Amino acid sequence: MTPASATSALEMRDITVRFGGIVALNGVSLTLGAGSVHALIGPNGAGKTTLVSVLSGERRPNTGTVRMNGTDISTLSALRRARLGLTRTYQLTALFQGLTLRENLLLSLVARDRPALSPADIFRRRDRTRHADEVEDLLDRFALRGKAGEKPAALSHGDRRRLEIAMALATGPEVLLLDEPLAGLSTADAEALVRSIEEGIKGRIPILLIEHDMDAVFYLSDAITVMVNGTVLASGAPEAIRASPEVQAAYLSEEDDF
Amino acid sequence: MLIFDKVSAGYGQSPVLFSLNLDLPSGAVSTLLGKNGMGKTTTVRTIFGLTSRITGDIVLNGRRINGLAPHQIARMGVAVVPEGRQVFPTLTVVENLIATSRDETARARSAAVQAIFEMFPRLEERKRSYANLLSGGEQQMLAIGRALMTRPRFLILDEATEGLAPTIRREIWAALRRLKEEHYTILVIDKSLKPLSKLGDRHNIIRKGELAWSGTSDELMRPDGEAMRLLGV
Amino acid sequence: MTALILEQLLNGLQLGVLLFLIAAGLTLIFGVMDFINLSHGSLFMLGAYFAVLFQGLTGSFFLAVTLAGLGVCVVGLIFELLLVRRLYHRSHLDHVLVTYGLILVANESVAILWGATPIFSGLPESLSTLVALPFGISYPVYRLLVIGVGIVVAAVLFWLVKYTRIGMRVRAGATNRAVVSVMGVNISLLFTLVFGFGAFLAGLAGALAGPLLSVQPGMGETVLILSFVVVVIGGLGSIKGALLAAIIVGLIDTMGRAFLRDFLSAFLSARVASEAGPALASMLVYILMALILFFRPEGLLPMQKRS
Amino acid sequence: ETVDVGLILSLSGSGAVLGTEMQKGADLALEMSGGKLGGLEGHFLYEDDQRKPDVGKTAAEKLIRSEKVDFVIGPSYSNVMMAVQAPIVRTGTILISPNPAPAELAGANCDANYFSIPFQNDQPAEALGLHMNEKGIKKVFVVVPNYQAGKDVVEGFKRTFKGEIVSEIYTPLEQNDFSAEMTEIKTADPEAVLAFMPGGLGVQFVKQYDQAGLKPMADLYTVFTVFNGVSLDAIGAAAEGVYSVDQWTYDLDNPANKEFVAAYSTKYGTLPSNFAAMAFDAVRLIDGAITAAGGVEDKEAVRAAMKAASFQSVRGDFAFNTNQHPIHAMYIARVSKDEATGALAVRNEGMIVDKMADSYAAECTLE
Amino acid sequence: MRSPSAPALVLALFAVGIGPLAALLADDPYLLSIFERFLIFAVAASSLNLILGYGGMVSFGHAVYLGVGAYATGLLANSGYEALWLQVPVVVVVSAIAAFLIGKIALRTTGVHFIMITLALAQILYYLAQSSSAFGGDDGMVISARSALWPGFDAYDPWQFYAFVAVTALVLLGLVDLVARSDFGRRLVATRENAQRANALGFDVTGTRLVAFVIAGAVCGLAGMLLANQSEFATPGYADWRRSGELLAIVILGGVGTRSGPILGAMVFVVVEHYLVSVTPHWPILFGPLLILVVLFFHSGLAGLVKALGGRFLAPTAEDGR
Ligand SMILES: Nc1ncnc2c1ncn2[C@@H]1O[C@H](COP(=O)(O)OP(=O)(O)OP(=O)(O)O)[C@@H](O)[C@H]1O
Ligand SMILES: Nc1ncnc2c1ncn2[C@@H]1O[C@H](COP(=O)(O)OP(=O)(O)OP(=O)(O)O)[C@@H](O)[C@H]1O
Ligand SMILES: [Mg+2]
Ligand SMILES: [Mg+2]
Repeated sequence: MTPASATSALEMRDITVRFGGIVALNGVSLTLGAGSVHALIGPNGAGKTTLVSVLSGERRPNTGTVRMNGTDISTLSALRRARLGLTRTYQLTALFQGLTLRENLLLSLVARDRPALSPADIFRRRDRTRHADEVEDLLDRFALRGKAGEKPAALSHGDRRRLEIAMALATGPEVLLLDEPLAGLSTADAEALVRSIEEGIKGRIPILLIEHDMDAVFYLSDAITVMVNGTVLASGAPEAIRASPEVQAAYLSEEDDF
Repeated sequence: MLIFDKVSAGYGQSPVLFSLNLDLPSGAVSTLLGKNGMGKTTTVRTIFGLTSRITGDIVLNGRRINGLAPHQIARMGVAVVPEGRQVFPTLTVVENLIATSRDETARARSAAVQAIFEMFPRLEERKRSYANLLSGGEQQMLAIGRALMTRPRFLILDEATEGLAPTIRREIWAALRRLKEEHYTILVIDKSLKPLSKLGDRHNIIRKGELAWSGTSDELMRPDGEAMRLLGV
Repeated sequence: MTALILEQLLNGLQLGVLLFLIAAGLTLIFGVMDFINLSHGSLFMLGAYFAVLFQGLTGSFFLAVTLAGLGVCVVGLIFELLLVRRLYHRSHLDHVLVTYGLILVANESVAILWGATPIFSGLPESLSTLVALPFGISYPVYRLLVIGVGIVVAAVLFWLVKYTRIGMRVRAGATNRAVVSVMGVNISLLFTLVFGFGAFLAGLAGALAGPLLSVQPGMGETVLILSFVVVVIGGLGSIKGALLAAIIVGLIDTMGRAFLRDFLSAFLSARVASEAGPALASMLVYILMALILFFRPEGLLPMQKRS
Repeated sequence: ETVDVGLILSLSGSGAVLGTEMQKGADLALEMSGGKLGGLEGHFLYEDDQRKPDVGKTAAEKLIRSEKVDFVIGPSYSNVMMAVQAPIVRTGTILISPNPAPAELAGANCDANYFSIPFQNDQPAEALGLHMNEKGIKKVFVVVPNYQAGKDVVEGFKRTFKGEIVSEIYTPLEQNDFSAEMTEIKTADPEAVLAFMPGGLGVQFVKQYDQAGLKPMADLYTVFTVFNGVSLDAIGAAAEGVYSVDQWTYDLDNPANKEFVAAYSTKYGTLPSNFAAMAFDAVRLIDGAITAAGGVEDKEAVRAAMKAASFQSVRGDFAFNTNQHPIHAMYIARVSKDEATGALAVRNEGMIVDKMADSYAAECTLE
Repeated sequence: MRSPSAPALVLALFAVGIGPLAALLADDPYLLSIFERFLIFAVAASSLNLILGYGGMVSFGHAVYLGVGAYATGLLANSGYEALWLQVPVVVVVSAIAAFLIGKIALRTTGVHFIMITLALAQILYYLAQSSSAFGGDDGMVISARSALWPGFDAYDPWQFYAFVAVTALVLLGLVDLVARSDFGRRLVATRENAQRANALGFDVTGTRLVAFVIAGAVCGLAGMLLANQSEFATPGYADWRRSGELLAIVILGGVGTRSGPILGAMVFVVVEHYLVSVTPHWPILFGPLLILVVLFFHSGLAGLVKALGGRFLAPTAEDGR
């Protein structure tokens, strides 16, 4: 084990993804330190979501390796990585549409036990009882109680986004990949989520945070990487990034300065 | 331009809007604010008759539009950037733009497409891509472009800046300002208050399906005013 | 031998184009509008019956074929207005059951009106001749006509779906009706018209196939399955794909029937070959479909790949 | 006292072509005898098997257990026959086949309660072989569907035919287009073609044979493919000149047949098909047997009377072999216009063989 | 909550009990064989419902296991192995293997492609049976003896045979219900609702689907064994696509993903097959509109209808069971 990997939760080397002629990621390397919040920012279409899909195993890169806690997981399927506790959220929410909120959360809690396919489960019914209390707990924490019996289709957009995050957190992740968790949340809810990440998770679980809300990014992150057009433009401590004129030009700029 | 007169509406039997009154003046930028799940999107859907409207009247340019089909309302010059993008996944970028274009000649259409590409150069680079393969932000740009292609006089943007990078967001606000100068009527739903306060003429906050507050930009931004409290900031 | 192979290739092509013609309306309604229309086969059957009816009334074959197409179009429009439009937003399974119900009604109505047994559908003299082609092949004029019509239909459909605004709107409407209508498109009217056009194509195919096949109740069902095979292995919504798939299916089927037995007897005993040959020939289309979907789960030329 | 006859026929779906013909023939027979069978009140119970063996089996149980019929006539197709034969005959009920007569039931599995009215399946093809030998036809091309009955036809033909079979083709059962086969026939250039294409397949095959311009090149000989009424109406002029081998034709010269054809034409407005004729004969067989046995109570007597075949068959001479399949004449027939009506009809061209017995009777252990 | 299982049980017992009752009242043991068919189709349909309703896998080739089960039974019986204790494991293994192979290939695809590939694979087996002269080809195969349970059991006695079918069907229906409502069943539903998310949660989507597919295949194979016994016949027609279509129709008509749907659907199907048919030969013209009306007005089929009629107690839906 190299010294670097001893402290790194997730380490990606030289990742390239091509879609036909489009090069979405071009030799990206990045290290997510254990227990740190590492923000990944960049213009639209820079390849951030694609990188998350590569890490989660949902997309095979053309080249590159991924190591998690020191072991090479490049060849593992998305399923195997999920069972190692590598959890992601989806930018375009991915919920169980036909099931109630309560069911959605329950299934996420079940996933925390990383259940394998077992013959016993074919005849057994205990998920529901085992996690009953925690489901209620989650409903309260994410202010979804009023809608517990509804299906996702009957939620407002913001509520759906909250459910998305809640489901990811419920799985008891080892490493968390958050793809624009604040998008769609009202200011108040966004602040609440930032606070709960800061208090509840930060420092315990390593997080790769993709976000266009710069206030949140600078508030939460320990390190920032800026990507443009599939390549890493800059990487470093938040203050350094904020000061970099290159980054300023490519990405940052005051929104209300129009 | 658009008036909600005691409109109650919702999904199926359960109402979400309760006797909502709204007045969106012509040629101005109005906003609709509120926490998640308060009924902003439902209001937009109700304009097009996509919810079950229970009572009240909606008046557009002096004409009652209750009961008209969505496409009839759209043809009166209303366009929307729907929440959650909802681009047409099986169409390419260009096709997404052309499909609902209101221009009748091919030349006019390609000119209009070109104008959109100037606004969002990123889209031009992806113009032959199917829309579901675009990144989140690219889809959002496409949704805005698509709405503009219908040559609206009244533009509704429901969280149109979600997922966009700061630079693009600034472009959009700038574009809206230009439209405002051309006397478009605009309704914006968004969560970034600063740009809204620079752009908007009149702000409305809804809470649990009712109009809870309405005022000017200055009133909105007053640090411990009623508005801030309602928004939970 | 070359002449034989060439003629069999021509047969395969001809069968392929005929299959495409039959599948054309289905590609439109299923592939583009995303509505599973099992009653497509019934519309095809009605086309054959209407052609017989109109030929009796008008005495002109071409007029009868056109009228049959239009007649089926009207039937299709009625279906759409009464039933189908209530189902677009429902699941595929609901489509399946309702249109299965329509099959039952259509077959039985035809059986009541025309009897349960095959009826006569013939060709005018001028079309029942043979033409001499190069390599000493003489080929029925009518089959060449079918090839011609099939290619024209393919071209029209391709243009319609891919390049016209109507085509784009229909494709858009198939995935998100609400947004299309909010953009100012009268999508229900559009869908009605397109469904009617799909029915027209089914009717046309039935009218043209009548003189080759046995015109009887239920004649649409075997054809229906083959049409679905063609549409699916071509790639949903892709006209080019459907045409390609139809021709491949036509060729494979014809070549399998023509040469598989001889081919097998090169390796196997004559007895086994003559057992296995025909068995394999009838499975060939399905084996082909299974293979194509196994290696290319989205079909040959999908409209788009899923991300 | 009444006589209950159950008829299991294919009355809906693709099999209805034959089933409805048989229904017409049977109905006519009962009507002509004034609703009586052997002097007793005759009562028909129709069951539709939809050409599905399991549906046929359930229908059979209903007729035997619930309706307790005295006789069953049916079914229309051999796949259903295989499923219903054993359950019916083992209860002692008499089963009469109006059409399918698979080899198994004529040989090893023959049964005292099972009678086949029309033939044993292989017979027409066997007779055709004889006919071709006689005419000196040497090169024959054979096309049949790829299933048991198709294979039986080929076997039967080979049993008697002495010339060369240039090619034998088995086509899938659900086939719409025969152009590949037509090309093969053209290339093989045979003197004659033997085709067995039942039901809708026959309509397609004969039409496409004509369209491919093959009729002048090679004579088309068929078995179970073209028949009067629906089949010829659907094929039209394309059928003209096609040969068929049958145990019966509508123009056979005997009083029973004349009476049948006249009554049938009056009632239904078309010439009868051989399926109608066989169903007619089946009812007549029951009628004759009850008369001879003096009622239906004594099953043994009824069976004996049936075996004696004491009725006027539309075929003229008619007798049962030991395996209760017919010994009868086979004819060569050809499609041409009926002088009286102008309609196309399968018309007799002469007898091929008289008193023909089937090839499986020896395997049957019945006395 | 364990109570919801009671109503389903009630319905199943009712389904099994109604046959003998009707036969006794009408003094007509033949009625039993209609109810046998009903039970057999209920089992086949409920196995399809497991993958279709709970797993979202629209198999258009499910009848193939009816065929596999029937032929396996027939071949055993005709070679002298009539003992049930021998036939059952063979049928289960053979149809499970068939389902495993078909599933392994078909599960690479989803949606309409899955429909078509299951159809294709089933058709291949269908043609295999149809052209195999060893099994009787298209004419089918007569089965010389029904399964033997124990000495003294008379499989040809209507009452005893009905009892055999009824008990087997009850066990199988219960089994399918148990699986559908187990923890496994709940994960199966998750894969139906969003495979991507289910995978990301660490549920083995492909494995879960395959297991469900194999269970459904084996249960349907046993239905095929019953069908073979009942009709004493095996025919390629059992595996025909039309038969698969009928099974689909039964499930959709009854209510996809509902616990009682397949039973209600099979009941209507058999009633139509036997009674409507005797009312008029043009029965489809009545049955077709019935299907259409049910779909248009009752979102979850007959189960939905029963529920709408206030029979919520009798026909709890899948959701209720959770
Ligand atoms: N499956 C695909 N096929 C083709 N192109 C793709 C595919 N997926 C993504 N792309 C393209 O790759 C580029 C990177 O996409 P990605 O979603 O990673 O961007 P992103 O950085 O997450 O952007 P955003 O901030 O807008 O979400 C985009 O230009 C997109 O159009
Ligand atoms: N399809 C639906 N069926 C039933 N209820 C719905 C449906 N869509 C929304 N609702 C409910 O209506 C209420 C208002 O939703 P709406 O989408 O209008 O909120 P919003 O103000 O736009 O919120 P957000 O900021 O999260 O987008 C919410 O309580 C939501 O749960
Ligand atoms: Mg992204
Ligand atoms: Mg909203």
